Amino acid sequence: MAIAREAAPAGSLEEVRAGGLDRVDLVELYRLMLLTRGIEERGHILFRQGKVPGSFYTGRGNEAAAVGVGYALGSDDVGAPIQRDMGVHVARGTEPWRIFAQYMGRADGFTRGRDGNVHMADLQLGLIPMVSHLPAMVPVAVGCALAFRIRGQQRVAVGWSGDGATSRSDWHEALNFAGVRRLPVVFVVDNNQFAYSTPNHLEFATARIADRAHAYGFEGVVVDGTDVVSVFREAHAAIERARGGGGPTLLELVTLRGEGHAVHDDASYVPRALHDAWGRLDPIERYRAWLKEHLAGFDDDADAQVREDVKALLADALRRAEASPQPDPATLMDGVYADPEDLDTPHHR
Amino acid sequence: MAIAREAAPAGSLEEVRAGGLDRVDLVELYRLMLLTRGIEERGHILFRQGKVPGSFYTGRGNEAAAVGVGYALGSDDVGAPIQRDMGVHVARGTEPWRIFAQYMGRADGFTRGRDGNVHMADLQLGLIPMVSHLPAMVPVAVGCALAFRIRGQQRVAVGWSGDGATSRSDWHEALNFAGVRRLPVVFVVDNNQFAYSTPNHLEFATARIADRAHAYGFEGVVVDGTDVVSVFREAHAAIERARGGGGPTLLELVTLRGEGHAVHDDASYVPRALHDAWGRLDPIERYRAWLKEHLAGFDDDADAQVREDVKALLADALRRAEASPQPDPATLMDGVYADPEDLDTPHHR
Amino acid sequence: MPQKTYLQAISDGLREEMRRDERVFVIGEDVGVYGGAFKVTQGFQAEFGPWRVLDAPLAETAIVGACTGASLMGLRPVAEMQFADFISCAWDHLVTVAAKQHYRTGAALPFVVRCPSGGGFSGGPFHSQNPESSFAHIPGLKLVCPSTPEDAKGLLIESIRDPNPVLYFEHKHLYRRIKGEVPDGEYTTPFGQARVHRPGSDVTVVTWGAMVYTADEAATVLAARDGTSVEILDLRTIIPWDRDAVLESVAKTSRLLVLHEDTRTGGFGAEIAATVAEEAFAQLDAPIVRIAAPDTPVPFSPPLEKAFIPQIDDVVQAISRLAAY
Amino acid sequence: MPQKTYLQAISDGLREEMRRDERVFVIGEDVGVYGGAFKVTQGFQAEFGPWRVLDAPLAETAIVGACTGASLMGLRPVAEMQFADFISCAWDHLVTVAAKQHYRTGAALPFVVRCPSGGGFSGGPFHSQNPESSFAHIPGLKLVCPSTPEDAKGLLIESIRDPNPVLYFEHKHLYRRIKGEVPDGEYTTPFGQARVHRPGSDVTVVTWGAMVYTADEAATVLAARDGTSVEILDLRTIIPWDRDAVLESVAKTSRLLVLHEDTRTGGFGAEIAATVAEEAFAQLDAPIVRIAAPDTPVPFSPPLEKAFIPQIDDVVQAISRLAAY
Ligand SMILES: Cc1ncc(C[n+]2csc(CCOP(=O)(O)OP(=O)(O)O)c2C)c(N)n1
Ligand SMILES: Cc1ncc(C[n+]2csc(CCOP(=O)(O)OP(=O)(O)O)c2C)c(N)n1
Ligand SMILES: [Mg+2]
Ligand SMILES: [Mg+2]
Repeated sequence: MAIAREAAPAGSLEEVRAGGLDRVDLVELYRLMLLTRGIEERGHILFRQGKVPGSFYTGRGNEAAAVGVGYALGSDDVGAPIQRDMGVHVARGTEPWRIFAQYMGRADGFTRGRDGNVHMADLQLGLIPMVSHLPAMVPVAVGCALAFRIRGQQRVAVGWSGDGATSRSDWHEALNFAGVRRLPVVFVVDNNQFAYSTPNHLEFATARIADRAHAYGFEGVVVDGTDVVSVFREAHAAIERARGGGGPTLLELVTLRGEGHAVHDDASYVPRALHDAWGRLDPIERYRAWLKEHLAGFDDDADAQVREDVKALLADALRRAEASPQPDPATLMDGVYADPEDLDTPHHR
Repeated sequence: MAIAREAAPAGSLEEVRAGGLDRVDLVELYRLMLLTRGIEERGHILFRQGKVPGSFYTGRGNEAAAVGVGYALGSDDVGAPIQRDMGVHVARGTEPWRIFAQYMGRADGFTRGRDGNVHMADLQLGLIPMVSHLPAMVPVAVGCALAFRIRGQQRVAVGWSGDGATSRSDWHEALNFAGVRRLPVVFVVDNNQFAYSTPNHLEFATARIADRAHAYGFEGVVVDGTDVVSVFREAHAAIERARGGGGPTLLELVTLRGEGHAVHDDASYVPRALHDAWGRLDPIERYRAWLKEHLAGFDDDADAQVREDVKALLADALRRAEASPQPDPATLMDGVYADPEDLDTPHHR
Repeated sequence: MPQKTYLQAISDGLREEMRRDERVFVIGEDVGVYGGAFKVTQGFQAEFGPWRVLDAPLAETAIVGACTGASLMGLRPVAEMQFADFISCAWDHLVTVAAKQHYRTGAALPFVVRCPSGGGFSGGPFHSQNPESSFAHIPGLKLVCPSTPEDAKGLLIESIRDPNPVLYFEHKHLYRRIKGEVPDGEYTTPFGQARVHRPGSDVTVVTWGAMVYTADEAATVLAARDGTSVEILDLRTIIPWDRDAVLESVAKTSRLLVLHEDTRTGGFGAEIAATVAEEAFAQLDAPIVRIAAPDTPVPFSPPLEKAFIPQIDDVVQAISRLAAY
Repeated sequence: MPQKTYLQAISDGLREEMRRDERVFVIGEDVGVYGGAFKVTQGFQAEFGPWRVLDAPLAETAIVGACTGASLMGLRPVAEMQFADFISCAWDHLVTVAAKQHYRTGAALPFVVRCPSGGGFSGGPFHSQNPESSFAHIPGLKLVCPSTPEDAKGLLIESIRDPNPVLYFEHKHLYRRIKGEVPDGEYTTPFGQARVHRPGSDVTVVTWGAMVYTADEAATVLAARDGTSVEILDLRTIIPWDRDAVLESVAKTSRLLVLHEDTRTGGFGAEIAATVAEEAFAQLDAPIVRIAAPDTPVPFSPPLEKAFIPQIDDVVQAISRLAAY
């Protein structure tokens, strides 16, 4: 028995425009996706160069899903993105050079070398840094939404998790509480069909994860996560419904994880046919084709221009990041506890 | 949108017999319910006499729900009942005098004074003692079912929780895992409409808890928990389906908690009208009336006879329990760790 | 000053802070209409409304996770665990998310979790525990264990204003048994400053929570019996803890007894003893003695529970031996 | 005897025990087709089938709860945490259900949770932790921390056969770095017996896990530098721990250094120091010194992580000071 709604694919340009995306937005979405992939590709090179300590993870294949939701957030909204959601950080305006500094464990990374990878966020942009334990930030997103509700603010929180993470305790407690109190929160599941090596059918027994929304008293929507335009449309609708007092929505964004779980994983457990089928759905290729077909004037030159800009931006970001110093071991003990001045921020007032 | 199936009420005698309950069973169910209530009523008297340390809880109103499921268990099946499920212990054949000894913290209680109340079980009867933390025993029941599946045994585990406890993490992880692996386990929710003072609508946002079964890939059934015959029928069907490889079922047994959360709670937060409406559905009164109407020969005399027997049994049990010694403080440190001989039990071989 | 119970002091401190600062809100199981299992928030929902005194589902991670999120958005949540024991259900969130957040990311999380703790009334293994030692090993959390009504109020207000996650352990056995003078109105009791509960010169006893009273009665027995002069330090906060006060007192007495209600192995008493063994080795005239519960779950039945929780007699004997060493 | 890596020894011990006893099964995230994040169970599913090498959902309480239930029904589960850090997600189940079950009810729970632990390779705050100290405070659990390949195998087999819940902490940084002789076939290494890793007479170092090698290198430096003779005790199991061996060694050397990789405050080192301060006070000629990580989360960036994890130099200096006291 299916319960969740299946979202329609991207429609005509008119429909898309009516949904709130004008020409500038449409090109910007493209640029953000390129930037997202570019950051991760260059991060991977840095890793192979031995400049990134530990391991390295990317969100390849999830660019449309992440950028689409990130772009739908209002300026005062907040979100807690996860390991495949570099696109959320990028869509929100996170400075790429600081992401590279983060990867390399430098002093200018968002965690100043104290944490690595995408365990980071620019708090000033309303993003909340993730922890490893999944999906521990979903209850936090609900707490943000609770604060908005208590204060009567017209703000929305978005909490992300992977398909595997939906099996865990925190996810249930958070969705249940949000449903009971109809809090202004949107739950996004990046369903890339695997949790490390574990396929969907060993994680959950419903047809779709979005079917579970019903168990919490709200609507679930299944969206093709490789289609940035429909991701934006559904995310925008869910966020605005939450803002208007309509309570939570569960968005399941379906993709295929484009690479191994991390750099050391060749993902040989992913059936070849599955891999090939989804390979044809690369979200960037797909969107480029859509733009060329639908957006008058978006020709090869226009495309090349966007790519050049992104390339230049990244080259500059890399230079700046490489100049960032290593963290000073003398600072090791600082900041385990917050000081009263730490409350003197826009958020805390 | 409702998803769960609503079970039909108790039907005619013929239907009931076809469902596996003969005359002896029908009277036995009555006796077990009386015994259950009798144990808790006498426990309460012991408490007021100052003989029960700590606090005191009863399952008043849940007798049919507990006895009905307990009676449906096969002899090799196992279960992890909770705070309102004295009837499960009784239906399984737990000796009443040891329950009184347990209440009083005596050496012959099932936990030998180390734990109190209904935090107990006779392991020899296939029951697993609960902890306070709710619903911590549900993952344990799933683990039992996993063992049966691994060993290819035709056994079933039953895991209980309250309505409130379904909000918690453990419940979700357990049901999800059981659904994915289609384990031979039945989940029973004693929905007595309150979790301490918290009403259903502040615990969950679906129409029925049983609706949540769908989120785990199996069937949910809503049963009138004051109707012992339909509880038995549904429990029996679910248990046998699980035994046959049909996977889990979620049974929601609806009652109203007949007393406060514990002795100190006057439950003044329960709306009077609700209380009165359900007061008319006392499961024992209800079943007595049903028996008198449907079971030829079950007249006032037969009824009185059963009551007398129960009374005598309880009087004897009380005497025996009062003679049980206090635990010896010199044993305080014993048994924090199991010895190898502790594995020399039927279960562990 | 008015005399108040320990419970009343907590309730008053919380209510006053909610009146002063509308960012403060309460969340927990049955804290609303019911006023909480111990009635600390009785009448609060009527005064502050259902969104500032919020009945949560039975879900400790949802509750504490909500505190993290709401505190990040500028509110000052005060969560109630129905019993301290149930904080085990929010362990992961507290140690993984809350405790490490500021160090990693610079985000301050000003919230409080109230934890009714401790035994002595046959609560059994799951309604009697003192979980502070487990959390003391986790950098990033602050731990408060008041023993007097005055401190209970002052430390609660300080906890609410602190920019960090604070676990506030209120000992259930003191709720209605202990009365004391409590100043009216606003005041705070600073973290990390032990209170000299009883000055003395022969033996130092370091303790907190309900054991302060056990130590005090033991000291009274000893003073009367043979004039042994016992100095009792009430730590008041476990993280941060007042090393200086302990070291100073040990410098004076040269003899240290550490006393706590929780079990012995890996209890916070070990940290105190280890610190003194390292930093005041030369001043010690006797072995450092720990009195704590034995390493078992908290038993239910009165004879067992009495044998489990450190009793006045146990402390009297230990101090005597120490004084005579 | 064949030389094997620490990782291979664990894998062999587990495989052999699964062959010997069909009640033993493995459950965890990605342990099946993938063979586990560290490949300890590589090839197991092919040999033992999908129900004895079971890929679980991403749900640590479901995993450990399943161990409790299955062990109660007569099986011998061995769970794998993908990283030891994630055991925080099963904390409540372990401390509330598993640890207390036998004491309360007499039910034995023979299961093992394997926990790949420890830092040293920029795993960051959530892939580097050593959680043994937190569990050491919980009566009812046994805690194993092997440092050599031989012990890794023998202690794993002993863990599987033990009738209690055992947390088996395998240090990731030793996996492929440490090789040693490992007997073929069946043998067990008993719990509660420390191993003299290096005999000596001037200073006792008590440690476990990866720090055994740090201590050893420090001892080598000192032996060469000024002939200081360091005795290194590898505890091997934390609960139960070998008090007698520690007290005996201290009786000989009169100087004790406790060393662990985990953070200092409330770490198990405190328990060891406190015990010695109580029981061997008269034998000590110097303060008891603890070397441990500082009280912060485990930092990611190499310069910070190096400053965080105790280094050979830190140990050399501490021993020198102690020897000279
Ligand atoms: C509580 C917890 N257990 C285990 C892990 C180890 N782990 C890291 S990522 C991962 C798979 C996550 O799968 P999913 O949620 O689908 O996200 P994806 O990586 O596929 O985007 C696992 C098991 C973890 N991070 N947290
Ligand atoms: C994890 C946890 N949190 C809090 C409690 C305290 N508590 C005991 S019973 C109860 C209400 C339980 O409600 P429900 O699950 O509906 O069972 P009922 O008592 O109504 O049968 C609460 C909150 C608990 N036992 N466990
Ligand atoms: Mg995934
Ligand atoms: Mg209920």
